[in-house]
Amino acid sequence: EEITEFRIGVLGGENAQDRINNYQCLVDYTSEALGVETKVFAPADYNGVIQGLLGGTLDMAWLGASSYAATYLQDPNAVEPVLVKVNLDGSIGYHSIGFARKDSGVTSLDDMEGKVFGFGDPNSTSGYLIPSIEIPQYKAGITMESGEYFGEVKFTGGHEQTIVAVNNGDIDGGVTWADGQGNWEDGYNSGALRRAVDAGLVDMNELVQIWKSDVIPEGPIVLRSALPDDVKAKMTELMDNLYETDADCSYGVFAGDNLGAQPVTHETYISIVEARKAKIGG
Amino acid sequence: MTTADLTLTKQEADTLFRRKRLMAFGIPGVVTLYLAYIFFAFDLPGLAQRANLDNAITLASDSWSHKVHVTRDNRSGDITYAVEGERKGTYPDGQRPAWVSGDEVITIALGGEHVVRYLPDNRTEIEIPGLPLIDVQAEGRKLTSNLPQDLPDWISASSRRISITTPEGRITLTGARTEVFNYFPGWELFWFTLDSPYHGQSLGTILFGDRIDPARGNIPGAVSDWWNNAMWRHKDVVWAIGETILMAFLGTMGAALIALPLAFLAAKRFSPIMLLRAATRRLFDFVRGVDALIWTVVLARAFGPGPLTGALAILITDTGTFGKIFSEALENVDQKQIEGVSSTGAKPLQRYRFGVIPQVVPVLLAQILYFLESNTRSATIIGAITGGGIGLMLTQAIQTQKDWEEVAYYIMLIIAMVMFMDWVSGWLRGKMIGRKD
Amino acid sequence: MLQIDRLTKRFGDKTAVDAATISVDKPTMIGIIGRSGAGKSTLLRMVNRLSDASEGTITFEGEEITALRGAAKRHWQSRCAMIFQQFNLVPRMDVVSNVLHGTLNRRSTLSTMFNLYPQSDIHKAIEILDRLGIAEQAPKRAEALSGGQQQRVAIARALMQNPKIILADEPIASLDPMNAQVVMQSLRTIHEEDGRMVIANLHTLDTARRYCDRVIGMRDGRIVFDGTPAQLTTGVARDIYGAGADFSEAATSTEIETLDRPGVRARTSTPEPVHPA
Amino acid sequence: MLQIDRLTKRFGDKTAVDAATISVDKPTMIGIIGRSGAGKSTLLRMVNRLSDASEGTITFEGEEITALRGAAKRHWQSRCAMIFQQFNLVPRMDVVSNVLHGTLNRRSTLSTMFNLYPQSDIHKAIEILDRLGIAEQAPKRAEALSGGQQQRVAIARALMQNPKIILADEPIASLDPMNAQVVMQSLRTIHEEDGRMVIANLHTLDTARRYCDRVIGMRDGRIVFDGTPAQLTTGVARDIYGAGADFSEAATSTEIETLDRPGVRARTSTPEPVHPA
Amino acid sequence: MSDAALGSAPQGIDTIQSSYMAQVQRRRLYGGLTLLIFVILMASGFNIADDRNAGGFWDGLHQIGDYPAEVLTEAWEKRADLPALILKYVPALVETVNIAAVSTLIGGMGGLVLSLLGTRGLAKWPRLIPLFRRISDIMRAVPEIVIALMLIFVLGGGPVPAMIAIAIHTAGALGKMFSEVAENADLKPVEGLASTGATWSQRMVLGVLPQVAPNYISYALLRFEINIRASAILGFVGAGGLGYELRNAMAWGPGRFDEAGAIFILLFGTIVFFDQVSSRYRNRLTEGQGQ
Ligand SMILES: Nc1ncnc2c1ncn2[C@@H]1O[C@H](COP(=O)(O)OP(=O)(O)OP(=O)(O)O)[C@@H](O)[C@H]1O
Ligand SMILES: Nc1ncnc2c1ncn2[C@@H]1O[C@H](COP(=O)(O)OP(=O)(O)OP(=O)(O)O)[C@@H](O)[C@H]1O
Ligand SMILES: [Mg+2]
Ligand SMILES: [Mg+2]
Repeated sequence: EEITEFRIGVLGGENAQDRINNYQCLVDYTSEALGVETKVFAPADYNGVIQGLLGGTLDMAWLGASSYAATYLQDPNAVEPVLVKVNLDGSIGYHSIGFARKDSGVTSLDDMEGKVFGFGDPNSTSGYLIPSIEIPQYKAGITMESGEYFGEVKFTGGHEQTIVAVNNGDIDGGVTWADGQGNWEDGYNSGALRRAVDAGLVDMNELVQIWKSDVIPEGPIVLRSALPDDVKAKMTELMDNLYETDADCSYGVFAGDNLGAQPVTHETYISIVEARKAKIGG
Repeated sequence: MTTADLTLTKQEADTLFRRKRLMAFGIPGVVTLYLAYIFFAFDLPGLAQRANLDNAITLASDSWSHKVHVTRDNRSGDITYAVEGERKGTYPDGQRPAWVSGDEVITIALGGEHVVRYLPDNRTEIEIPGLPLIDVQAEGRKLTSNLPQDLPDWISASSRRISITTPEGRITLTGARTEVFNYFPGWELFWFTLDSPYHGQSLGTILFGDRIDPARGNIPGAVSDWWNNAMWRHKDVVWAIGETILMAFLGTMGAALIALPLAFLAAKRFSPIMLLRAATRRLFDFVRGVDALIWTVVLARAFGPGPLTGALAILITDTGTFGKIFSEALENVDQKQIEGVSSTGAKPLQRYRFGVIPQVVPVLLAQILYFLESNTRSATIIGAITGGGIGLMLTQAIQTQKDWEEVAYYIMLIIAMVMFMDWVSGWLRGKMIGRKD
Repeated sequence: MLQIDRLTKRFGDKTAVDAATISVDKPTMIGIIGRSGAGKSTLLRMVNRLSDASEGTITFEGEEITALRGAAKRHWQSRCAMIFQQFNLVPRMDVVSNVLHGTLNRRSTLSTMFNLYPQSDIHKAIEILDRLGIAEQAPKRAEALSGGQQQRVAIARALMQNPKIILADEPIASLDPMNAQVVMQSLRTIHEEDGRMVIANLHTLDTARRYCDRVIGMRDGRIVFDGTPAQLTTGVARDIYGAGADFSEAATSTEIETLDRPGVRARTSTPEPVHPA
Repeated sequence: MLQIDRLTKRFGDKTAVDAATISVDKPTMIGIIGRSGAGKSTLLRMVNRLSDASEGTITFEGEEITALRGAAKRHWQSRCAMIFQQFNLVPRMDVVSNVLHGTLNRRSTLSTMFNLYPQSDIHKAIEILDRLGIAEQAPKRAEALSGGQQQRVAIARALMQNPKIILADEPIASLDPMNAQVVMQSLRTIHEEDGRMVIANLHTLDTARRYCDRVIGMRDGRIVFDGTPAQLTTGVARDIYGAGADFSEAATSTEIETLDRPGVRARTSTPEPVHPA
Repeated sequence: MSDAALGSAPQGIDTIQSSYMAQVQRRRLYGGLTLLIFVILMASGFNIADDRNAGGFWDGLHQIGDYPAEVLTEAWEKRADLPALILKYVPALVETVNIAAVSTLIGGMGGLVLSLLGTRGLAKWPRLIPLFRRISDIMRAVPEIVIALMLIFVLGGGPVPAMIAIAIHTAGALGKMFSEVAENADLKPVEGLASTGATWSQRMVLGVLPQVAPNYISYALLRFEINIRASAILGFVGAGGLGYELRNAMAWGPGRFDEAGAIFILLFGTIVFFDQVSSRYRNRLTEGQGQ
């Protein structure tokens, strides 16, 4: 079986066009390695990539853990995880961070009772899945149903939208992702908050952290299972060595400082899959 | 008329006017009530409170200006200069903006007597007219400064972070880094990024001057650098607009081609079989009712993201719409012409060709061209869902809220694109309908 | 050559044409008169096979026309041209194309779909137009022509069919007297020079008298008169039109001499109000 | 009381009214005659201030009408009612409302929008309609009325304005002779009983002669005659109409005796064709 | 007799024949070229779109049914819950319909004003006609999504940004359609009112509106139909209502496909319902009027 082109999907929501630009170097490497034309697609949301992988119109993507779980639950044989990004400190995890405006007087989840709480994308691990499971464990009586503990629970659509909505006061508190390294006032070393700070969008003096999740495993780089074995092998090797070959490219592709990728298997995500299954069904 | 009759007529007129008044007050009354209900249902009072005027101002001012970041990494001491703080806008090594000077002490003149100095050992001095010299020392995560207790609201300070916003620029300090943003009007790097040899060259020099880059001719070089501009991504933008128009064009024309024969099946005049007619009509109603939004979602699974999916979504919905419009037009054709052609012994297809088509073509063309323009707008939105075209670029740029000048640029392009398509469709309409057969 | 035998047409309860019998043995110019609703149009439409007869037969040179189906029926239509009161041209197409529609029955569907006609046909069409005095209008759209010119285009289309019979359903009812005269004259000339049979529905007595060799009167679907113009006295006309003693022949006239065209005078003495721009 | 002084109106190159000077010192019934395009309508429209004069002045009781702007102009219009050839009613509204439009100048937009006319006005409107003999039509839509009735509604609207002057621009040109007579009679009665000035454009000599105290003749924008009906001889009329020796007064007549309404006859002799459905 | 204009000698028949033949050839050439260009545009357009799409047209064709099948199967399995789910999303539906209704109302009023000010013969300030026409052109040209997204940034999410965005577009679109109707309005009643000293607004309300109202309402209903779709689609990109719920339900994937199914049904039903109702009313409004 031959392939005529190789299609990479980029998770939406984070200025996909920029990301497509950042992926240009990867496109060149891939074309060279596989000898076929390589294209990058950036659907408008996470679900777009998931549908692409399921429908066989995308060959590779870097998913979030929950998005991987969603794909797996819809078709266990659609994709296989191959690699995971390694952070600067060697870890392969990050955190979901709950935050609010300082002047709202909210300092912890206790103050959020009756207030408006915002998730990001329903397929996001840190923006929905993990907090929706862990926040109710914070104390008895918290549920994620609108109108029970929180006055209202909304989906803003993505990490950026959550940050802006909290900053604007549209919602009283929300969750987003951060690596949990570095300082709060910088918006941590990497993550959505850091990007917002860098963009001059928010002033961390005006925000407070109200909650932080356990460590969440980074999402896997997945390949479509139906791909020929040699293609899978070549791509795995290419991604594995990207940091060594071209650190700048690796920065762009993995959206920040990193130490490249390491192999990963489905076992790493079993708990997430179970969590998603319990939470959403499937 | 007798007096009694007249009185009666007067009474009738009074009643008439009472009824008319009731109507005149009733309709606006119902509308007002409805709007009042909406006022609360949409929570307008709350909205007025939440509305963020600052955002509007940021939006407005940022859309015609850009900022240059001067960043000191407090751990390494490295200083970077970057337009919009982006990697691709970073000044190459050894270059920096003209308003920065000094080696040991980096002096940043923001203009209007506002000066920031990066001193060695992570110290920073800020001079702002009307305030005493501000002195900040960064150590680990902590900041020590000589700022007084009560601060104007344009300065926000804590022991970990200080942020100063003035009309001349913005300064933020944290333990890890110190950053100055200097604002300038205009869209910087619109033509060439800093790494292009053509950056800062005048048009005259590029067109007529000596070869700037020895490896390439000036004009092809400049065009290629502009086309590949990483900041403004003209290539992607042009492709995106092309994709959007393509979606509209393919969708509209494809729908028209499919709908025309089906419309004959749905028109009472041309389709004697009632069942077939009803089935075709229900089909039209169904594909129209499902709506482009849902079609986009359904098709995205089968065809993946991209312009084809969007085009097909438009095609399917408009097949329904066109089918309905076309079959109505077919039912209204003038029988005389058909009869005239039939009376010569013309075959059925010839009857359609000469008796029907010349009559309906103007109506159909006008509709198709009208939809071409309106579908350009739909394609912008559908692109934002299915992942293609200028619509996606716009939504992404707005949602990440980084560069409002990019947003402004896309908006201008979209409006220009729609108006262009409006003009094209009007022009074609004039050309084709003004022409015979 | 043409036999119409007990031809009947019913629309529901209504009998539009009631057992009409006509026999014509040589090419003649026949006028059918009768008031509105008498069944004149229906009769002509059955002869052209635009509508089917309920009962009775039409026979032409031994062939039973009423029995024809499909291609044979269309072939008959091509030999039996029809001219309508409202011209029934394709207004958006040019004059020559309209005339060329007269050849549709002879040409293959495919070539006509793309408007491809042989050059000889095109030249012939223009010659016919010239014969009718409107060759200069050839490239114009039909809708750009005056009523009289349009009717002549319709006649040209009919001639293009090279028919044995020309049926004309009130060909001059939409025309002013000047144009009416030109059109009737053309039909007469065609009849005389080409020897074609012409059957024309006419709503005015004097036109029928002046141009026709034979006049048929219809009333309520039945043929109530069939004879020469000379036999058509005012008394007979009164019967045909079912009019009382107040019937005046002038009321049905379209002759120029007797008609003071009201529209024209009304127009000059009743100008459209002029609105400021 | 009304002075028109060298009043001129130009449309581009064309001078529609050329230095017209008229002086009226007491309420009179004036007829203006002249052939189509003579400038009659334009003159009246300037007096009502529907269009602006290019030059010259109109003065009424010492006030310069041509200089009025905005509300003052609208107030003048309310004192100087106008009746049009095509009635210019609001066809979809009922008759009483149309009559009440005569009070618009006195009422605010908002109150008229909500139909808040005072009851006294409504009753007054009915009385006026009664005076004109059409009170029964009060609740009907204006478009449902015959032409003559519509014109009387227009007169009622004019009376509702309680104007000093009534201008009538060919008020009977669209009417049949019977209705024309009723309408002219009404105008005459209003003039006589209420003492209002009436200026009417008329396109027929005999009407002007019969109903007016004074006749003004216009030709090519200029006033070429101004005198009593008696002074208006056939020779003078020929000059006004610029007609040759073949000019016959009857050609301009609308009197019942001489006019055989052509439209009616034309309709019966040219029936609509019946098309099969 | 000859119809040739006086003074110009009648053309010979040969000249007419050859000039007509030349015209026929030219027309065939242009017709052929137009057709060729169209075919090329369609074919190459399709190829480009196919090429730039992740999945190919021919590969994907047989998969069209996959997604709806998954959704419908699950919805069918859980059909017992369906009525409850539909009920659950009725408030979102009401919001979507409300957005469409309010924006049609407000946009209609805007369009009314724009059309009266931008129509020759009616305009209060005839010199400003081009200005008002430009304004309505621009309002019409801006896609709703542009305004909606910017307003979401300033006002926060919810129905109001969508409502304003759709209202602006509606005002522009109706402004154009309304003024086409108003252009054909009979000016006689307006002049009649002017002669009584009526103000501009009185002339418009009493003289023009009664004439154009049936057509205006008919166009407004058509717009309402379009706006329901627009409001659903804007919800999908962040402006509340049924679109927002649909996007989430779809994102959940299997397990919540019954919700997606319920929303599909609701949306489809609503669109078809208003479509039928409005087309019935529109026919009734415009019937009996001349074309
Ligand atoms: N398609 C039809 N369906 C029902 N009735 C029809 C149809 N065509 C004609 N008729 C009726 O048949 C009768 C004869 O109509 P026809 O048109 O033949 O009369 P005509 O003599 O041509 O009158 P006119 O002078 O009005 O054209 C009329 O009463 C007409 O209403
Ligand atoms: N708005 C206008 N623009 C240009 N020319 C006009 C305008 N109104 C009137 N005219 C011209 O001015 C001249 C006088 O017109 P006016 O309508 O006053 O004539 P009239 O005597 O009322 O004729 P009629 O009997 O036709 O009503 C005519 O030649 C007319 O064409
Ligand atoms: Mg007939
Ligand atoms: Mg006039």
